[in-house]
Amino acid sequence: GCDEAGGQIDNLVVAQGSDADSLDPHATNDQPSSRVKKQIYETLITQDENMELQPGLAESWEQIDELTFEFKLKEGVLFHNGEELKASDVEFTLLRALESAHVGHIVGAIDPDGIEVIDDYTIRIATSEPFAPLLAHLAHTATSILNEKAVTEAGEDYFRNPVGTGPYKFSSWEMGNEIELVRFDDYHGEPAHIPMITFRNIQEDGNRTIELETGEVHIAYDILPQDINRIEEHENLTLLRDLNFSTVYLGFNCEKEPFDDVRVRQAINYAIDVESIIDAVMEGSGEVATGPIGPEVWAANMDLDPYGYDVEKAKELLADAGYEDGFSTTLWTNDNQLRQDIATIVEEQLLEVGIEIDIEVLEFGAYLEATADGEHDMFILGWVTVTGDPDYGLYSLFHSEEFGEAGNRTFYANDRVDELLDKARRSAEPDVREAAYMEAQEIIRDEAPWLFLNTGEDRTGLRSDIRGFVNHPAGHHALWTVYVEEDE
Amino acid sequence: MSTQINPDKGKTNINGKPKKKRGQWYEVWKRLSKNKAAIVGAIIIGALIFTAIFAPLIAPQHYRTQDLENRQQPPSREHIFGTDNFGRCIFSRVVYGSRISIQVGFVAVGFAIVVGGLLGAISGYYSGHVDNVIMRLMDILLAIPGILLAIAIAAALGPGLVNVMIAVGIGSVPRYARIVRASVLSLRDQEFVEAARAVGANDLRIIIKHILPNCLAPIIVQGTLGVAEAILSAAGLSFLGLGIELPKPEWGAMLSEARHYIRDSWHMSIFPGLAIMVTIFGLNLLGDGLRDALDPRLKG
Amino acid sequence: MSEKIIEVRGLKKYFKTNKGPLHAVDDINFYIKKGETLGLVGESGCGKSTAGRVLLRLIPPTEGEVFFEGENILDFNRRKMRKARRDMQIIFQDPYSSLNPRMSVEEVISEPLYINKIYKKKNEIAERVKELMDTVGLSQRLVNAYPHELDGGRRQRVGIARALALKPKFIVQDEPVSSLDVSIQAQILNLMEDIQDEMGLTYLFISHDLSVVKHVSDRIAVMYLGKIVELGDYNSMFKNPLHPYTQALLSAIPIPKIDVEQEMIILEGDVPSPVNPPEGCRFYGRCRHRMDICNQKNPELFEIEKERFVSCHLHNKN
Amino acid sequence: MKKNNELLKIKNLSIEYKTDDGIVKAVDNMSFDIGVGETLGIVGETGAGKTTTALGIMRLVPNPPGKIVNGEINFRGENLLKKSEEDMRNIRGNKISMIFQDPMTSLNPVMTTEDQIAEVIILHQNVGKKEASEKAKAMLETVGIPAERGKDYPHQFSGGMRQRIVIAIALACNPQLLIADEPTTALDVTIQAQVLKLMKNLKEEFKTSMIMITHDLGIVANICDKVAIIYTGYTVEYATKRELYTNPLHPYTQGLFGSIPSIDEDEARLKPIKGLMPEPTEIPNGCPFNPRCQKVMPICLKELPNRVEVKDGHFVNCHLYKDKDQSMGGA
Amino acid sequence: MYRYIIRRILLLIPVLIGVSFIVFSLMYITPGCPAAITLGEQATSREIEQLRAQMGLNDPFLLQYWRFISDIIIRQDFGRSYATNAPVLDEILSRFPTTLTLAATGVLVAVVIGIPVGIISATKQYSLFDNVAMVFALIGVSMPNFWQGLLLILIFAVGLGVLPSSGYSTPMHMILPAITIGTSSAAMITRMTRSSMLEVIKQDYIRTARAKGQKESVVIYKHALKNALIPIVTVVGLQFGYLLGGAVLTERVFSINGLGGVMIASISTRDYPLVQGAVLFIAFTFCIINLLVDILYAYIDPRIKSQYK
Ligand SMILES: Nc1ncnc2c1ncn2[C@@H]1O[C@H](COP(=O)(O)OP(=O)(O)OP(=O)(O)O)[C@@H](O)[C@H]1O
Ligand SMILES: Nc1ncnc2c1ncn2[C@@H]1O[C@H](COP(=O)(O)OP(=O)(O)OP(=O)(O)O)[C@@H](O)[C@H]1O
Ligand SMILES: [Mg+2]
Ligand SMILES: [Mg+2]
Repeated sequence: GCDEAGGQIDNLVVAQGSDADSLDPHATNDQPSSRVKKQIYETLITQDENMELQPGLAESWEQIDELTFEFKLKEGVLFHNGEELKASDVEFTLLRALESAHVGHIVGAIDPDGIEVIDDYTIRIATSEPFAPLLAHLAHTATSILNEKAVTEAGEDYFRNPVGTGPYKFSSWEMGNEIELVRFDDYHGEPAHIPMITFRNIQEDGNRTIELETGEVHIAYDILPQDINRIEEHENLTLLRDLNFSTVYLGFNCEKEPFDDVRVRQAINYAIDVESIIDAVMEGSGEVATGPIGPEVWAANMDLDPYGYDVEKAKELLADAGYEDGFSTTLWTNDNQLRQDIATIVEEQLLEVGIEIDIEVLEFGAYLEATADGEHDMFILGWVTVTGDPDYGLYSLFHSEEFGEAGNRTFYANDRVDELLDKARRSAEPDVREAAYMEAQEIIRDEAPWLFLNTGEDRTGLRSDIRGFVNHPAGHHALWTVYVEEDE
Repeated sequence: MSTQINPDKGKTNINGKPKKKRGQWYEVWKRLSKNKAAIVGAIIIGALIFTAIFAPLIAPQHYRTQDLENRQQPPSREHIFGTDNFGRCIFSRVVYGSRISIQVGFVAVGFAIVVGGLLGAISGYYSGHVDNVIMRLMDILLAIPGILLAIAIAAALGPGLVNVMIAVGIGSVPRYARIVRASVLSLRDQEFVEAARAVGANDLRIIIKHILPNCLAPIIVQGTLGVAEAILSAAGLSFLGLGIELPKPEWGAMLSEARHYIRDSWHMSIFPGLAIMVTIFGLNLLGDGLRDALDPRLKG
Repeated sequence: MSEKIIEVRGLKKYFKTNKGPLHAVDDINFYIKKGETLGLVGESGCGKSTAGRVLLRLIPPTEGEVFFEGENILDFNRRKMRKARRDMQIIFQDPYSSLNPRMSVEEVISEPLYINKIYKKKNEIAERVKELMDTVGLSQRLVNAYPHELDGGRRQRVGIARALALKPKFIVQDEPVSSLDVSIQAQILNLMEDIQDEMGLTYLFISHDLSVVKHVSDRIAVMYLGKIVELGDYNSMFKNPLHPYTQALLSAIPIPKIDVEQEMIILEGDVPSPVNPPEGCRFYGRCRHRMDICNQKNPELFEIEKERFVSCHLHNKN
Repeated sequence: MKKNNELLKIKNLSIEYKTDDGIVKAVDNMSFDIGVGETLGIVGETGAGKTTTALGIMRLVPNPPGKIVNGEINFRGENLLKKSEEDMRNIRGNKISMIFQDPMTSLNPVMTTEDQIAEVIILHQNVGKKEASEKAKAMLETVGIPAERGKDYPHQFSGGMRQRIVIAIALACNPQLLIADEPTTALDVTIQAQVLKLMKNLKEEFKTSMIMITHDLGIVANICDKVAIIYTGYTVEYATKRELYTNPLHPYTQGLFGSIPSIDEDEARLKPIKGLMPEPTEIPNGCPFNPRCQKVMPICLKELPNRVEVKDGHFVNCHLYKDKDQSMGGA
Repeated sequence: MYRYIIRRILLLIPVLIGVSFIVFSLMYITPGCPAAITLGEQATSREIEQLRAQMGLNDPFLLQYWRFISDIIIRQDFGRSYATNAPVLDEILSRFPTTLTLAATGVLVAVVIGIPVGIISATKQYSLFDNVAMVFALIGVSMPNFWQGLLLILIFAVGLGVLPSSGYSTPMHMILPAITIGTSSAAMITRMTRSSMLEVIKQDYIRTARAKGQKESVVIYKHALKNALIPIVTVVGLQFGYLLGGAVLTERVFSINGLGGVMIASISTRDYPLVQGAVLFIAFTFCIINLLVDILYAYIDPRIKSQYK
């Protein structure tokens, strides 16, 4: 219950749209799991809401050479099982992460032989080649530090016996339904305010709002755009809206006719009124995207010119490309309501310039396979730059070595872009990197392998008396700072 | 044969002319037409079919025409069922939706009847090992819950009208196989089948001419009710997001979409919901009526 | 008159059941002479219908031979059998289930003609149907009627017309009147008699009603639990029944007359199950005259006097 | 036939069914009476209204579609049609019992036979459960079924045994009137003989009056004292057994006798009644038998003949005997 | 009887193997690689390949199937979910109580309403009560479950605010889903009870009971009902089996995380072991319910009992 008039509550109920898959940071990398793991585990480095790097379990760090960083660990940090955090745990964690198929890519740059424990509280980590985003990657929940003993003891069942150093420790899990965490009293930092957290799985988006209204939950994640007004106008509720790292885009299969012609891609960019789509589908939530990465991501190019809605120009370009009578093609999406809605409007708007579209809605699994294999023509997808570093948001999506499954499902290839992305990845100089990314984004905008749709936002609904909650752009929000305002 | 007794001399209603050839179906029709509920059902279904055929004439606009300026408008003179989240006319979409529901219902059931009927007929007529194998197969199919089977099949084949129809159809194959098998088993030993064999009819003729026509009654009844179920299942699949191609107006998909708007725009979910309900209602009425008409034993 | 048109030797039909083989017909032997009627009586379930069906090869026998005009029809191939069927027809007990409810009178009667391609032209078939309907006393206006529009008597006439369509020589009549009312029953019996005289047909007449059997038959066979227990000329059988079962059967029929002193022989118990029947005489359990030997050995059917057969140890002098 | 020990007297009983095709007059103006210890045979072909008559006496005609439209059923001087349902329940199974046509379907398949017999005993006799089941077992023995089989279910018995169980139920409370609706039609002759013998014995033992419904004139000859011949719900002849068998008057009765093959004589040909029973909803005007009657007269097409007492206790409904009515009545 | 039950249980084995084979094949031919899906949109091909090899997905179809089925048969091990790595059985069993209570309450509601209404309707055929009940029953059958659920939420959770709309923690939470599920079941049971009773009431043995002088109520509830029970029990069993298999849509509408939901989720994530496990479990419960129904038949009807040899 949460109708206790003011005062502290003893159980914070948080609703999200899906249950966690696993509480082993190396077993999965899905949002619902990360949101729970965030409370249990800590990383060497953290990023605050502004994506500034802050000390985590590592008190300090320094770059030793082009490839190597040295980290100094905080002393006296206890795991939930009573063990003290040692550098060996960090080594163990990173090696284990490297083995993992699920999160391997996040630590992929690290050279397994380059991890060196200097003493109990000092560790060096080297990459196999220069990798500028390493620190950002080490702030990702996937690199949460585990306790070697706990992992070995639990074996296969570690995923539901997680042991971290975070402010909350795992208590119980009713699979598919809810997870309970309790405050860790030996936490090395500022202890959490609320003694217990319950993560409830409420699948139906609308129901989360209803439950928030009826007071069954205190915090509800991923509020439907349709419910924005309702919550904002509700006297007992607050809605937090903040842009996040996600971008939704409409991609063209650049290897297939007619999308191998840049004019066709540009024409479609002109032919679609993105703003109206965002309004209709998302009630105007988020922002119309102007480039491949959103403003929250570092080095996002905010000066790109939007194409704008210009049917005449679109027709011209099509005529230029030899399609004055338009053509028929397909638009692929998976069974995600948002994407389907976008497709519905795109279809209608493209009719205007003579392009007839069949919408192919595939089930997620089939969709991933088909788009990876290049069976598609146009498609709608999204991307989250989880690390907040542009490398993550550009490299695998536009580099010609990352075709298909790896992320580049448009099969877009541009030598200059490849070169720029490689350079930025290697360089340790933020200025050099920024310049490279800016140019790459410009080329991508002009060559239009994507039609940029929108930058997503996190919408979290709160009971009004909940304080201390901040949306984190990566989507997993800290809960130990949350408290309930005393009634005056 | 001078002493021949002609029983027809005693008949009071002799009119000399040969009777019109009106088979059992005429009787069925006569009985059906006396059943008010069944007539209501028939009218509903008739109206539905009419709507489906003349959808372009009935619907004020095309089902996909959008008007993003006028989204989620409540019912008005212009759009009597209001508009949806794309500003499309819900009435038009409901009208066009009848086409899909009818197609799904009839094709899925048709598929199930053909496949199930064939399996059932073979199973019943030949019995023995063939029967055993087929019926165990049906048991297996039955043991997999229908909607889950449909989901799995839809996932395997991909969404789309045809696949939905197959998915829904396969799930009800065992039912028809069982019905037909039971009928065939009971008919196989009827004396008229034996009589046909006695005058030299072969298996094929016996199955086609003597057995199948007599299985028709339970199949028709089950079929009518099955169409209702198929429409519901298809709507359920759409509700789960495994339905029909966009932007086709399947009622279940409309409902599914409308549920996000249910609190502000009740009309978006009421009308497709009512359309489903009325259709199923009509089919059930008709099916019940047919059952009574086809099986005079059941008459009150 | 003395030529055997049908001869059955060692005919057996066992049905498979869960509890074991069901001896529906168990080693029966008899013959029927051209132009005569052999009556086959027995209680429900004793195997009369099965005998009739196996005889026509509508179901395959377990063992035995059936000679039709000297040839064993059980050896016939498909084509030959089809031809033989024209000569051997059947009329069923139940006029309700023996007509396909979805076929009109005309379709029913013309089906044999159509299947056997007797006529080339449609109107020839129609002519013949007309003729047959006249023969069995059905009004022409019923050509398009469906069975449910007809009463039992008329239905049975349709069945008879169908059997006659191919101009058979031999007809098995499986209780053709037992589901009809007495007044209709009499009409049908007369009709069959007329047809027999006219066409020189041979009948196997199956019934459980002894008075009917007696009325129509020249010779009578009495069956009990898959076996023929007594067979002979109707007169001598009725005057002097030999088998205790026949005696009981005869005595049990209530006579519709007053002032006849009728002493019914009441048999104990019911007919035993044909699944795993007893080793010895099958009538043993209910017999008034049972002897030790009856329980051990099944009596053979033997000719006690000319054309008079009985299977009972009481009469077996050897 | 006018005896004082009259048990049941039926006067002008008419019962109708409402069907889709019209009104079926299943029983039309029927009258007869039964004395104590007497057995009346009701003979008629399918659909003649035999079962309906019996149900009428029990007041069990299914309503709808059936309805008793007219008449009186006087049982020991009281009109059953005026009794409350409650009173009727006390009579059914107690003073008047009925045996139904088909032994295969008239027993409840999910109750043991013993329970089914005990049920009627508990209902009408002031006894406990235990005693009732003892009595039920005794009843089973009476009809020749070993008492220990009382725990068995109907399907475990043969047809003849089931019919005997039905008889046991009917006789359990020693009724004054037993209505047997074709109790042996579904049975084989040898079994029929068993059942008939049993009924005869029981009748004598318990002094029960009986209505024996049948279409078999042989059974009537065997067991009845009086006979009513009915045709399409309409009594055509009503007489003592002797009268009827020695001097059948109505052309229909004569036709019936002509239709049955005889077991002890050789007849060359049967002499059946021509034609068929009319549809129940299309009974012809005048005498219902007129289309099939050999001796049909113009008046038969128009007027329904009244009941005529041709001889003492020999009634016939036929225009042929109109004149004799006067002459004989005068005699 | 015991032999019959044992035979039926043995017969389960081939049926379940058949089920697993069909499901396995279906999943196999379904496009979408489990490795790619578990890793999500943002995985690299190297990772996918690595995981695919780990999962043994590169092996031939029959080998994969054999590995799966032999694990079950030999080691009673249903494997671990691809997505969560939890033992499949745990995943299923943790959701089963929810589904079971939901189905049981739904069916209970349905039986408590359906059978009495059906009986009264049958005994008073064509009366006002009968007509009204039948119209309601028809509406109940015709109303799509998910729509009804939405309407109920709209009215009771949102409009009146008296009941919670989702989740499954207290009896209060159960009310709306149980009503939603119960309505169509109740409607079906009502209809079946009515027609079955109508059929039975016409039987000769009912006439016999009346001829004994038995009270009408006893005739109906003692003689008729037990005979009418077979088809009713069949429907109840079917409904129960169906609901255990997952009243998927109702669960979805009320955000109840039951068996049906996990089944659907696992299909879309190509979580083969979980799909297999869930389907097998559902099929197994379905067969067991069928068996229970058949045993119940024997209990109701001695004729059926005597066939069970
Ligand atoms: N197809 C069959 N399968 C198994 N048993 C059968 C089959 N047909 C008949 N029987 C059994 O064979 C026995 C003889 O049956 P049949 O029909 O020949 O008897 P019937 O003398 O004609 O009896 P009725 O007078 O009742 O017609 C019976 O016990 C019957 O149950
Ligand atoms: N429930 C009913 N509804 C309508 N008509 C009925 C009903 N019961 C009987 N009849 C009709 O009433 C007439 C008399 O039927 P009844 O059953 O009394 O005849 P019956 O002499 O007993 O015949 P059977 O020898 O076949 O038993 C028949 O025409 C029959 O069709
Ligand atoms: Mg027979
Ligand atoms: Mg009757």
